[in-house]
Amino acid sequence: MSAEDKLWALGDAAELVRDGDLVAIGGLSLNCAPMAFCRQLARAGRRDLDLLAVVSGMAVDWLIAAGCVRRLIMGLTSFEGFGLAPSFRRAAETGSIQVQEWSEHTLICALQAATAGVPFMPTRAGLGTDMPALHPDRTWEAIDERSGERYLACAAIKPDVAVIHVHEADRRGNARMNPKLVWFDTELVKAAGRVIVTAERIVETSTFRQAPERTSIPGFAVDHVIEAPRGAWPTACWPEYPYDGDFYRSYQRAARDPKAFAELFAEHVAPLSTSASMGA
Amino acid sequence: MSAEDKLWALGDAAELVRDGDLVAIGGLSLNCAPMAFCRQLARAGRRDLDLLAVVSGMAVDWLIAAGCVRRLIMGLTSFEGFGLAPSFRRAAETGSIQVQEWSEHTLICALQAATAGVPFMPTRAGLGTDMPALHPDRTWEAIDERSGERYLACAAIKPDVAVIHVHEADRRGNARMNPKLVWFDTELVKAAGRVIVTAERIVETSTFRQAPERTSIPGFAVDHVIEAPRGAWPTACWPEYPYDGDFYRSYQRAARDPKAFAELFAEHVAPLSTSASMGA
Amino acid sequence: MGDAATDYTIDELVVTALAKEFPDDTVAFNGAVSFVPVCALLLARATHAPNLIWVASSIAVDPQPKEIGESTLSDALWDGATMLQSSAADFWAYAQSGRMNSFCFRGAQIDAFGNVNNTVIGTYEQPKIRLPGGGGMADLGCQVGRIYLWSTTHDRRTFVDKLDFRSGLGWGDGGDHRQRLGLPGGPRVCVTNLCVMDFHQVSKRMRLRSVHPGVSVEDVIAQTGFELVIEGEVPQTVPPTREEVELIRRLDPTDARKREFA
Amino acid sequence: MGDAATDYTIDELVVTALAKEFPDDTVAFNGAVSFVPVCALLLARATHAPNLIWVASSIAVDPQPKEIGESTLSDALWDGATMLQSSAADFWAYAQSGRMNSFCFRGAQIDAFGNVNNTVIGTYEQPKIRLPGGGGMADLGCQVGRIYLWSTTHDRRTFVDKLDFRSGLGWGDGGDHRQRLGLPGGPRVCVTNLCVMDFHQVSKRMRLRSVHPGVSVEDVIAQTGFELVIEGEVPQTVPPTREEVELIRRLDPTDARKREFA
Repeated sequence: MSAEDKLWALGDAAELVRDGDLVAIGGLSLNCAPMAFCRQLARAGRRDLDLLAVVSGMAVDWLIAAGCVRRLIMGLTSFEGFGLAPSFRRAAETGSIQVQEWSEHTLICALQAATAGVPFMPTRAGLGTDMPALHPDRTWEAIDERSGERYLACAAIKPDVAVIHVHEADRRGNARMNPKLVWFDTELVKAAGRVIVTAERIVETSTFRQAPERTSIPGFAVDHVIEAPRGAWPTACWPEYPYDGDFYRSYQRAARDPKAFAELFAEHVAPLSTSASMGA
Repeated sequence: MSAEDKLWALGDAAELVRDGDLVAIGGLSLNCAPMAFCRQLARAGRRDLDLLAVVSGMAVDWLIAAGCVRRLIMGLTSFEGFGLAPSFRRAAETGSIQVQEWSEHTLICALQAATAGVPFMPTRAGLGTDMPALHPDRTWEAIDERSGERYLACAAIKPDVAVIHVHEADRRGNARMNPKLVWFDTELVKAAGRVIVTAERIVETSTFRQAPERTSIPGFAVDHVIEAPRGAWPTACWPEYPYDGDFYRSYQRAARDPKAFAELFAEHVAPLSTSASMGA
Repeated sequence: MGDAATDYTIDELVVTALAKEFPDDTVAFNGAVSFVPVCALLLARATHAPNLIWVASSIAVDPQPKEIGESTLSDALWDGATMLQSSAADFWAYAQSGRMNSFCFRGAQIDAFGNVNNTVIGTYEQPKIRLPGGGGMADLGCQVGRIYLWSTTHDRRTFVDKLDFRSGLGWGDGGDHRQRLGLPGGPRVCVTNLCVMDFHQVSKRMRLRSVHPGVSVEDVIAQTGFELVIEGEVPQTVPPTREEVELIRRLDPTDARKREFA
Repeated sequence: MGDAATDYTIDELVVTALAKEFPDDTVAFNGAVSFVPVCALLLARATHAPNLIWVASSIAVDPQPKEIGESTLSDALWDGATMLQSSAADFWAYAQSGRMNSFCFRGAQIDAFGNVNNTVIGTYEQPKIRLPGGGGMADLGCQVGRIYLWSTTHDRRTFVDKLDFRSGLGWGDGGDHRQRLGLPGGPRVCVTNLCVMDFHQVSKRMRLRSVHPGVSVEDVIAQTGFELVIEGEVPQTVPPTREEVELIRRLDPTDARKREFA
């Protein structure tokens, strides 16, 4: 792939993900998830995706509702004050997706292990809780012989693809947050096999050269750049636009009724095929 | 200690370090070491210090020359194109200090283990080299049973004190690099028991509130703030002043002759007591 | 502290009771849907703990927000911060090293040892209710030395004898369990809409420390699914003063704190 | 590539020979006292490898410096960069994950398998010469898949049969040693003031690939402390073209590269 032009059309975004991929989704709760990208996955009818989303909500709910998801690897999935994520909840309760709960920090440890090329990362997080036993092949308690100290080993998780949303990017993949909740996004970027950045705006490379201390992600760490204005909607892209509370509320209202939900979902995300629909 | 006023006088800086402490020194090679602070340690005649300096030169050479150092834990010590660090070299060759060589990344791993409160951090760095065997109680090869993958375990190193130099700080410990080679500095700050920041300028807290995305280190991570204009000299404090190549050259010239070195050292650093002097 | 207020509401009582628990050297951060702790931290900082540092949304250090807004993870809280600490790596480093020393938890279920569940009601594989997940509970419960619990629904569905899932660690199985795991500190108090509880020094079981005005010890026992430690006469929770109530209403002018008392 | 230059100097020959080794997908970074590799990366980018990315001082991504200056870790190299990547954590992450895929090493000693020593001459405990230390050698030798070696002092003091200390890993003990350690790639070439060497595919011993104009195979053998693999006729290193020499002098107008040929 050319270092010079990594630009990709939003309409073709789903081509960058294969059925069955482990896809890491950026953002934090109501903030700056790559929603426009998720919409494309839903429309293209991607199937059997394994999602990794540390703290998410609407992005995961869309993909579950559209029937794209086989397994969700997560720390937290909610709409915060707007309630439980309805499609996630229903899919988890009916068993139509597999929910692999980790925690925020243990997931970061697993990503960092993948980045560093080591089999696991040790942490104190999760000790004494029921979480490690949910995936004993991936998280296990151990004792360091020399010090006698206890730790939880978190085996490496390497996403096939990571997708994050930023304010500005150029054709070479340089990306800038102005500023934003970077939070877990850079950890996803560092660990993933392929990295896709959706951006509010595509800017010239000279923009980066004029203020290089403000660049968040170097071009060489990014494989594809997609222009997606308001691409985080209905989550926030602080400080440019806030989350759309009205949408969260109407989504929750619609989720009580299959027909209303199908209508809302078709209007804002993708048509629901009856068989695939988890949301209805 | 009050969160409100962490200001400390440069003249009293040596009081913040006890004989025998493990002191981590910030900076990178010719860049932004806390030189004014090191000068105070030399003048106060601190003894038996264990220094941790990942990639350093002049700071370590001063402290060795002044007889402050018992052990140096390091990745690299040099004056780059200005030659080998003369006091370091002589002390290592005569055995008057103990040199514990690690490598850049394995030292970072050891610091990160201390930060995270885990017994060790695993890495691929150092495998197959002679370095781990220099301190087999602190770095050892292991194989993860589950994956069969090999790693080097780096035991936690927790500095008693870390000292770094920045552009601006306030009385509460908030610190800002404008920008600079952060490089290892934040890793030292995160790991150390006590953190001392020397700053080119003390500014009002409002300066930080006006551009909070530019703050490099939060006040709660800093214990003492010391005003030290040109406090990195003769290393650079980019972009405010460059390293002083002339000083490096005259230091090297003087190092060939004990009398000349003692004169130069007394003028720029501290008087050398005959017994303590490693540089002469 | 001035005269007791006469027109305070339950949220103001809970906020005041929690605020009193934060010492001056607190460096606290907060998660999602944490209106009560955010209010309490703001109140503590404005009263007895002027040096308290609050990291809003675990991101904005020492901000001066004008109001609280709909989300405690959102930018409404970040005005006037000295730093936006936006990288997870730095954030976790300071939480792990103890520089950020305090966190407030709530859970859909809380047990006698202050362990919390926010994962499932029912079995993990076939949950009756799939909750949002532990998020940072499993992490911060282990890493942060000062844990504060709160609940606005003190009843037997919340305060249970056995969690359906232990998402976050409090005192674990009690006694020296945390210590044996090599973990710092532990839960200090649990402030609810009925009472204030702390933990027995040895057994680490929840102990009734005070009941709110108008609530009896028997009420608390009836609404608690596990056996509480009760030692001697249980005093009444000190109600907020007029000044405290005024301050709360000034610090949270849109009544965000009441969202948790729906 | 144009006509051979007639007035080139040895530094220009070495720079050109090294530059040719960098493919277009190189993402290289550099350490201290690395004038030759910096020059070679600049030349490669200006000629056959326009998409090559060079991270100056391991900090400044894709800069356009006007000159090279006294230190290859200093800001003289950073002009026009697209990013100043100043945190060690991010830097190491990209080096470990393979996004930054290339690094150039030199050592006070180099052995037949491309392992390097920059720690001590003599024993570690009582060194005859205490060198600066391995720095990042022990790390990058293991983590970076494409290692390029260079030396401006091809003699038996530098190219030794046995290192006094193995600071950085090349092909280790040879053969599949790196692979057995689970490490990516390995050294590709070693460019010196006398010749260009690569590594035998199976044994991973250094192999003479070309000798510089005016240097004989016997000269190289005489100056090398270990047995070189020599297969058939050894060709001459292609000298720089006029265009290459002009480019080098334009990219490095202060002759910083010559500092390594003192």
